[in-house]
Amino acid sequence: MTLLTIDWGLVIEKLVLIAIIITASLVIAMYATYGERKVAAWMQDRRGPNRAGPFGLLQPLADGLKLFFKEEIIPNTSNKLLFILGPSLAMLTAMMTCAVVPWGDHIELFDRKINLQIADINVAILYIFAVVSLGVYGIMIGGWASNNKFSLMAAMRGASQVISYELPMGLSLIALLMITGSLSLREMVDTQIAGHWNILYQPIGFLIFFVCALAECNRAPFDLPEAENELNMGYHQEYSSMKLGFYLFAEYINMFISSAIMATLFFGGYDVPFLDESTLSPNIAAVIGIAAFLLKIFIFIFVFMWIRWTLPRFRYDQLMNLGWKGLIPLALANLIITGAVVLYLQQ
Amino acid sequence: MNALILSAVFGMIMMFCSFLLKNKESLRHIASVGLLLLLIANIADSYGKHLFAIDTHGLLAFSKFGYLFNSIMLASTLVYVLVTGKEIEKYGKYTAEYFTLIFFVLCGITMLTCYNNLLTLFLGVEIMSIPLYILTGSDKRNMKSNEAALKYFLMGSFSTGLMLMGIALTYGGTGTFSLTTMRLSQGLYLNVASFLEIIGLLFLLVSMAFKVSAAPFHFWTPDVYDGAPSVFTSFMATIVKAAGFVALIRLFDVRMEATAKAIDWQLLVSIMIVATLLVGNITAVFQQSVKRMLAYSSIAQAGFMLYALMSVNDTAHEGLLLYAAAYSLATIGIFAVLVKMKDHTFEGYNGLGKTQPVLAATNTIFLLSLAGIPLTAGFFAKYLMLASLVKTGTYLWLVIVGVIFAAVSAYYYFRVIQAMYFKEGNPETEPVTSSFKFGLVAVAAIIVLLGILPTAILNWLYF
Amino acid sequence: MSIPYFLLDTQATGTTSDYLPIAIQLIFAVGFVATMMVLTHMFGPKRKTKDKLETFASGIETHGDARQPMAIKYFLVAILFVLFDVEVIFFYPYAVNFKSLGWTGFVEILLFVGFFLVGFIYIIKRGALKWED
Amino acid sequence: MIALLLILIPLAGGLLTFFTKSERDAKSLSLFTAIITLAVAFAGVYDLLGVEKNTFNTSWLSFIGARFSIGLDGMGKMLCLLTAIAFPLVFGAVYDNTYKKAGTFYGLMLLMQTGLMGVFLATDMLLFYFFWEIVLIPAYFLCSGWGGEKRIAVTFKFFVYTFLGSLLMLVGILYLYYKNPEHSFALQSFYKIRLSAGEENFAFWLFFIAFAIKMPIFPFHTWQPDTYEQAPTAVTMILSGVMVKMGIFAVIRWLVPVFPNATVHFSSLIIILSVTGMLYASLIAIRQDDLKRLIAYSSIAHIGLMCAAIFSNQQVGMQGVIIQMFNHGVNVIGLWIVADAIETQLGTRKFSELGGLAQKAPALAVLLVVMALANIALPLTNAFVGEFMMFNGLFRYNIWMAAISGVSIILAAVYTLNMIQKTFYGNTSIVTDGAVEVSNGVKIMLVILVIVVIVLGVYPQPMLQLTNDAVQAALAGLK
Amino acid sequence: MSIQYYVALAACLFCIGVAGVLTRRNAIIIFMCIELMLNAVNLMLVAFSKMSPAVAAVNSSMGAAGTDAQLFVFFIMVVAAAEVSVGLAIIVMMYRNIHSVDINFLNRLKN
Repeated sequence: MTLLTIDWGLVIEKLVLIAIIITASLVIAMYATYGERKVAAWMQDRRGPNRAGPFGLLQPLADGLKLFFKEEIIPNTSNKLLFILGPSLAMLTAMMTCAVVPWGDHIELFDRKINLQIADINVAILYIFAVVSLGVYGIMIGGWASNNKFSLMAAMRGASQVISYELPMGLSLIALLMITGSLSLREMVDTQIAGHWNILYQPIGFLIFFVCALAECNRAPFDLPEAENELNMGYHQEYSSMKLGFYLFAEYINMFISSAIMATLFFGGYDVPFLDESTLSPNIAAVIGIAAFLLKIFIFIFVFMWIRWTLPRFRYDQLMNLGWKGLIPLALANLIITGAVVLYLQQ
Repeated sequence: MNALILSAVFGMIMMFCSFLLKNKESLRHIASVGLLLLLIANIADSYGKHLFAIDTHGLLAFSKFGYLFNSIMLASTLVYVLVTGKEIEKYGKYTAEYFTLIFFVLCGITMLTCYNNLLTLFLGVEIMSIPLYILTGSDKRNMKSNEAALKYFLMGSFSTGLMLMGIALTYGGTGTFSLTTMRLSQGLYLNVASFLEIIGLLFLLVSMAFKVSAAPFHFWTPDVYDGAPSVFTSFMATIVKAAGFVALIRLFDVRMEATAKAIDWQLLVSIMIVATLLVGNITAVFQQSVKRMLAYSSIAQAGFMLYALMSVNDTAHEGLLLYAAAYSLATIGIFAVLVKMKDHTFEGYNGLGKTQPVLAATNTIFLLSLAGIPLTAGFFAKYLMLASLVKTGTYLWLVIVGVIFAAVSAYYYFRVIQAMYFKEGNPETEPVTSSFKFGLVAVAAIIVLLGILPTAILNWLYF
Repeated sequence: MSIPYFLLDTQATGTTSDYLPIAIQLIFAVGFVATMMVLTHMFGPKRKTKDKLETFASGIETHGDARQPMAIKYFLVAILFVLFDVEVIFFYPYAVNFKSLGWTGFVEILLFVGFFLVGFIYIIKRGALKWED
Repeated sequence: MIALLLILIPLAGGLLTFFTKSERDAKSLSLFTAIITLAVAFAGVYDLLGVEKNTFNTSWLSFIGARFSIGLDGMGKMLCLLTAIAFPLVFGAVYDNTYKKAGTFYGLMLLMQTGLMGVFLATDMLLFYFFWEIVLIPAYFLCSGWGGEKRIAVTFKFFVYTFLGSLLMLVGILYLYYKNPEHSFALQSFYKIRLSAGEENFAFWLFFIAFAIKMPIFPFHTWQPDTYEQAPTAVTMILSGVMVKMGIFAVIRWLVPVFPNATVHFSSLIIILSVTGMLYASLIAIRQDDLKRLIAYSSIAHIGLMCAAIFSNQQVGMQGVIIQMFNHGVNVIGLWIVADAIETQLGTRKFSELGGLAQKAPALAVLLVVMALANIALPLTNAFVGEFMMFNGLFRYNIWMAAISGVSIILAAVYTLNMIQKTFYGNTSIVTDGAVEVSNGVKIMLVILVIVVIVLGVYPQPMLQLTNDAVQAALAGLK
Repeated sequence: MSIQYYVALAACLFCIGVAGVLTRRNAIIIFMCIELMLNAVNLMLVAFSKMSPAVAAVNSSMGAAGTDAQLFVFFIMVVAAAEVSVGLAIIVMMYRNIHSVDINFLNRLKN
């Protein structure tokens, strides 16, 4: 049995890594909610949360605890099993995506070379797509299980939106893949470290990807599934307690992860420009890399929030038209042009 | 290759015609012209004039047999559209789409006649089947059509699953999808891998038996043929079914001999033949509706086409070609008359000989052809099928079983003739135009011509 | 007939070990979610009333079951997604091998894009994506 | 050339007749065609244009190996002549009858003649099969379309019987074809096939069942009385006068020479069947109350004798059969003409309702008596020659069989005379009270027949010469 | 891991699918079972393409690429997608007419 001959050191190493990364992403997601409110307040010239702790820094913790200890209500007419499954699935998929993101180069500890990536698989991009597409089940199951017309409506909208934007998202990456020739995120970062950031080659691809990422996370201006003034609260309106918490949390984790992916794909990942990492010791280089990576991520998260509090919400038909009739042809055109140009230059 | 690509292209053209043209009549004309061009292109192909030079990497292998079969199928479809095209316009507003789907079905068929790889076999079967599911359900408001579509779809995709399993196992056993490579490599590990391959081939046989509705995998056929709009049943029961047999015989060509040491294909097929003939003929005898009778008769006819698989030789190939032509043309003709009838029971035909002599006369020729009476194409078709088996010198009892059932089949075919000519009645028909009559007469003439001088047409197509 | 092939052991396996961390993470995530669910269930107060357990409809009475046929549009979008997504999948192997395939591959992918567009234009023309009605 | 004409003339005439509008046109056109055919047939039979004109051979189905080859030989000449004579006679006899859709009726009749001619002319097995089946289709439509009340079911029975039989024959043909080293369907090539005993016995039955159904031989005869009764008389005349001869003809031409050993092997069985059939049919005929059924059963009896005589494998018997084929055709047509004349006039065929016709229609009575006597093969009638020779052959084969079949002759005399007595003599019934003499047309036809009957009865020599070579060919394999 | 685990798993999935198709009466569930069958085949094909000795032998002797089965899987996915779209459309159409997806309703056709 191959399982018995396993390298247990590796397992422990990975376990630690996973624990760290997941905890980190949970914490970041928590503070993203704080950040969101602060940014909103800043944009609207308010103060935002400032009571709990210094600058209200303990606010997300308080929110979390409140949700945790709230009464949990499962409506009578709902489907109990699916009602619980929905948010669990949403959370699960959110937590699974980060497995293939390279957070930094390797560090050397206890004579081990530790890759700062949970799983370096050669089809990382496909893996991300696979897991992200599962996210739609969380929405759909939750909305359907609630047996509430608003929830169901919101879930249908959400599902349609998510799957519609998955197409241009997939297409936009193809042009990128044509340049890098690999589906592995690690290799992609390596090429960017050696050469230039992909954003220079693929500005349109990035734009499409970014728009789609917004839509995938159900962020404004594409937050149709949660449009309060049309649908009360959205697909999770029957939820309470930690189940609601999971849905909300998943959204912020998704935001974090998509920022990370964008940074990886288009902005060099943990690459620090104009810095030759090979002159530094690996551990220091790794720390600098992680810091750079997190910085890029935070910038993206900020952009997400910025957009949310700046742009009005799309109408549903506008949303669908943008996705199908705007982004898909654009992505295709991008693909063809990129291909032609690359081949021409190659000659 | 010409036909394969052009049929897809014409399909797309038809697709967009639905926006450009609102006139249903002109859609039909475009489709007819398209089919004619397709036919010409295919004949040109068989004369060595290839419009497309594409390296298929051994996925497709073109042969005279394939071309000829394509020609026959395309010609039959042309005839079908010319004779019954008008009826297609009755089901909803998506006339152009129906023609599109028909073109796509043809694309699948042309692929089935030249596949040389299990991948192309699978694709051909699916390209052929999926549009048919839609066509079956095209009468959206009709419950029967809905249910037929669902049943056909479930059965069809189930058989697809079986087929894929068969392909996977064959692949595991032989290490390749390519029929050519299989043939070349069979000596290498036949002794070891044959087990997987044989299970795989069995799965393939079963799934194709579903497609061609050979017993005991026929049970969906009557319901589906009955429920589908008659005009599409006509297409399904003829051209599509014949294509299934071509696909099968191509497979048997390559693999039967190679695996014959391990499994007695002939025995298997012979059981299938007997079951198919038995079920098809005996049940057809008890039907009250002509349409249902035709459904069962199509099962029975499938039984005859299976003879080609018993004896994979030249005569079987020729016979299958002729059978496909004879059976398709005759059935298309019968359905063309059927859709004009208000009452689809046998009684509904009473006295047709008086009120619509042309319809009745041509219908008689079609029925005689199906029954395999000399002077019609059906005779040579049956003749060659039986001859191919006699040629092998084995399973002679099966030939006798075949002719006994051929005699039984005369019973239900002649019931229609009796109703038309010898019973009193005043059948109600939809208005019949003279061009429709002309079409029927032309089809009947082809059938008789094929029945007297089959070589005249076949040679012309062939050489 | 000798032993069927699939009972024999085989050549070197693929890169299954690469996926092991993912499995660990999955276990981890499932454990986390389940624990949280159980804990919150245990800690939360349980004072259920009839009103609480009813579905929420902004304060008015709820009318019937929510599981009624929805607009066909959503369904259509789902189906179209499935179709086009599968077409998109085909780009991936091409994209990875794009440079080695050269111009021939490019022409072929142009054809493929052509087919893609034919279907795409068709559904737009047919009004499958019309939401403004 | 002649041979081709014999097929083409009725075919063309038949197709033309389909499109005639009026009944008169149809009748005259068909009669005209039939007479032309007769003239051509005479030319062929007496080799007026030279022997080489009697055959025709061209390529037909190259991929199967069948050729369109036809030819007039001795036995063929005789039966072609019978066919050619029968049709004008029938057309003449029913000239006064009216048929709905006359064009179709006469057209189908002529097509049937085409098929019959083809069967008797074909020297290629597949072509033979073709014509064999082609005869069936017009016959089916004629009987179903213009027959009696129960026509549909009865005709269908007839059709399925014969169709099944011929399909079995088709299997046999295929079997022989692939056993034939020359891979040809030609008659001469078939004669050369040598099969093992098992193969021969197997294939023999495939053919024999087809022929036995057509003849018909007990126990394959059940379609026959019903069909004869229900079919329109004009068709019945052809069916019994000419069509059943197809079976006997085929046995002599295609069965006996191709399967000599099987013929010998099964001869006793078949003779027993035939003789049983004869007795059975004769006994039933005695019990009949219906004129048509009586003639039908008598026909079965006669055919049984012919079949038995063939399988006695004696030259004299065989020759007798060939002559008797012609003679029986002539006689039975005569009987049918009488039966039809009675039925059209009186509307009934039941003996119980008839009687005393001799007073009302003396000419008819005389003619019928002559025909009836010919039917029981009285000396000086044509049938005597044939029956005598057949009995001779049978006697040489097995004395007991001959004796038993001799009984059927006596029975034939019983029912025939009984029929004459009940119809023509005795008191007139309500039905026959108003009877009058038959039309001149019928009379002329009957007179012609009677002349033929007597001439051939007195001077059968030309017939015997004509058939000699056929018998030699048939028996060649046996020795 | 050796190939028999994959093959056995695929065979199990396939059998579950077949059993489901044959015993269940809900059209959607039947449909899902069919999809299960297809995916079982996908699994089997991929396993064979990587690990079947026959495949290896052909590849070494014929110089063919060993990825053909993986390619095949792509095509199966495409076809499955096409079938899904058509099949669901048919099921929806039927649901709209008879408000049920129970295939026992289909027996109506027999009469």
